[in-house]
Amino acid sequence: MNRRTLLAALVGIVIAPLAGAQASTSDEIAKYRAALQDGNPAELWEARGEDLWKQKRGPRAASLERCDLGSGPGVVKGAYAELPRYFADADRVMDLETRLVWCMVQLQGYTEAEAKKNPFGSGSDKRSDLEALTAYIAVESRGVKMNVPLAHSKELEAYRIGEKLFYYRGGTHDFACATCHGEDGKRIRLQELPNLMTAEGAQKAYTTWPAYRVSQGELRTFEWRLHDCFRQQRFPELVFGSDAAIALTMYLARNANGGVFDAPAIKR
Amino acid sequence: MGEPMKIRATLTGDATEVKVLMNHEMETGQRKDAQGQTIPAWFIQTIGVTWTGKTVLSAQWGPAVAKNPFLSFKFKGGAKGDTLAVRWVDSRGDQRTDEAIIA
Amino acid sequence: MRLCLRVLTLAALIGAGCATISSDKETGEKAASVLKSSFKPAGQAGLDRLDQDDTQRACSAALGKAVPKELAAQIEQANVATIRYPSDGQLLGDWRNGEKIAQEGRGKQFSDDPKGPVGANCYACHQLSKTELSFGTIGPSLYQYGKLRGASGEVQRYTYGKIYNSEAFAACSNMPRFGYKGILTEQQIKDVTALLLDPASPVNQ
Amino acid sequence: MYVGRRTFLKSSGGVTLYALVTAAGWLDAEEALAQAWNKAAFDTHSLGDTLHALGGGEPTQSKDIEFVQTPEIAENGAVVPVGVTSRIPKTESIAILIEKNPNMLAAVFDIPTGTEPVISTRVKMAQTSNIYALVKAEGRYYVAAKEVKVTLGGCGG
Repeated sequence: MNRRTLLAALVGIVIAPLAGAQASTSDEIAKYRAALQDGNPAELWEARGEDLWKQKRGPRAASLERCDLGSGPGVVKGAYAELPRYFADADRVMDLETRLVWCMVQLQGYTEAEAKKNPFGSGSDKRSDLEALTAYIAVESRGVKMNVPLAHSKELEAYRIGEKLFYYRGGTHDFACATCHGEDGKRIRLQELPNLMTAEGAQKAYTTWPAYRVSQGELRTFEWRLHDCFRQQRFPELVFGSDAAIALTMYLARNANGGVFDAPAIKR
Repeated sequence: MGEPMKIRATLTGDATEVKVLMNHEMETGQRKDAQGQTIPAWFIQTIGVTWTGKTVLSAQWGPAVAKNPFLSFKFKGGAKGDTLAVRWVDSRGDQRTDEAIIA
Repeated sequence: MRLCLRVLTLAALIGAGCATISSDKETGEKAASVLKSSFKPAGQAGLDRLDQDDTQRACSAALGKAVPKELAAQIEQANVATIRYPSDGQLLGDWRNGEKIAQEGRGKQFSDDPKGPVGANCYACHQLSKTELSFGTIGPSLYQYGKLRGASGEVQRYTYGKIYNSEAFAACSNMPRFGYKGILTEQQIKDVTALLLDPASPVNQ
Repeated sequence: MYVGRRTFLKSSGGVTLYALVTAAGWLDAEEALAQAWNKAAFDTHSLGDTLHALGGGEPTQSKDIEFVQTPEIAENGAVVPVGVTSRIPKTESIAILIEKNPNMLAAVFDIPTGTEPVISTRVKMAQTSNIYALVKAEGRYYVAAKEVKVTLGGCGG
């Protein structure tokens, strides 16, 4: 045991944190979230999303009720539990937000830029239509088992690229998703981290997005979750609806297969 | 003003349970925006809930009520099909009334 | 439609569909190009942050598994060489400022003011002082770090070096390389070293 | 909103409940909708001032006021669920106060006859603090307190 390994071993001495107190903290936080789930403010986004889905809008004054989310034109029930997936008309794997933008362009006549202009809302004067639509489509999959297909080669490719991105270390801090989401029972401060390398961890995490974030008073989607993680990883900014966002979502959504979708939920 | 409230009024036994979600920023006047400017206070001040014209609840709120406020209470009586109205007035004098049918 | 099927490395996934399934190497290249097209510069974070050095590339390629021994040794070797110890030989700074640095979570994010505070966010992953209950568990607890080891010259050099470049002592460590990647200044590293080793520091009470 | 790092605030010591002056039924008028907003009550900074502004008398500690669905720990102070049930007969109003908020009084609910004295809503808490539930019944005032800890979790800056 040379000197350096001895010192390294000493660093490894773990002073057991006050496990007792911390365990009850997470139980209480679970009670806190349960108390808010009854009357989750996300319902306000779901209601507005349903209106937006049905309203005749855009240059073509058309509604989104013919939009095919992968389960057939206008079919919303259970659609989110099978996304992302390959769409032949666009010849591309798409997550929900990208598919909504596609329908806003194809059916309603918006330009892509117009459809994508406000992906992350703030307050009552800068509401995001995409967040409201996503809340509505997501709640229509509550209780449905995740069943993301890998039938098409582009779906498989997206999955495999998503896996590579999950382990991609970069930025000033060498962080990858796996740095924080690669082990059971880990926490940042008091923030519990799901281990996304296990089916159970992926299910628990993926099936509870989108969610109403109490700290912001806003409903946030999975695209926002990736966007904000990369910000804290000290990466440049993730482009909304980009291939990397879709590939990572495919990797995590597929790994969550079998989990029962249960969103919108409550998050810090 | 603003978006509709989400009101659920359900008859359980001889009482009607009312749950309301309101769209409002409930600014405390203590927050600063990204440029460091203080965001002025703006919050719901008074609430009135009436069932077929009779007041079943009234309240006065300060800025400490959480954003997108939630309210739940119960009153004796009410029948399926009756109308329930919820009205709020905020610190700017804006107001909103939404109605729901007791289920 | 010519269907060709290659046995995939991921045993559970049988690839069907119309195109050839790319090999692992091809996927790696596709992932790199997807990455470049999926980010945009923002604030102080340019696209250069996506470029990997050899250490980052080797650790990423391991896909979460431990890197082979000899590769680990090479990584540690390469990173030890980057450590710059203070020319004045003084490795312990002010533990009070060290505590502020350990608490400060901002620094280097595209949302951070480049002239704003840059911290190490140690509490995100470690327990340090007893009084701070909001600590993370990604890294081992450092409570009583100095009390257990004393503060000899050797321990100071190891501690300073570990903060400067954590992968000099543990290849593919989850801990950022605070000195080598220009996150903390020399004085800040001295202050955090003091937070860990100074007998008066709350870490050692 | 990217806020700086804040620490987990230690829970406040046991707060001895000194004499409180509590809410009078200043909303006696049955007419609910156009009632004036009691600015003074919502502007005070200390417990005593708040209760004085509400014009209440000396409250008595009561076991018949219960907090319902009010967790011990709130993951974030921006949204804290608070439920109050009063088993005191003829309850006329229920008020919720947060001791360590800049302004104590969060909300006052008037309970007309026929409405059950059970209220739940969500409040903001600046930090770990006691929550007071004040009940007015037949001109007399009753109070109960519960401490809620606020953790300030979160990952980065």
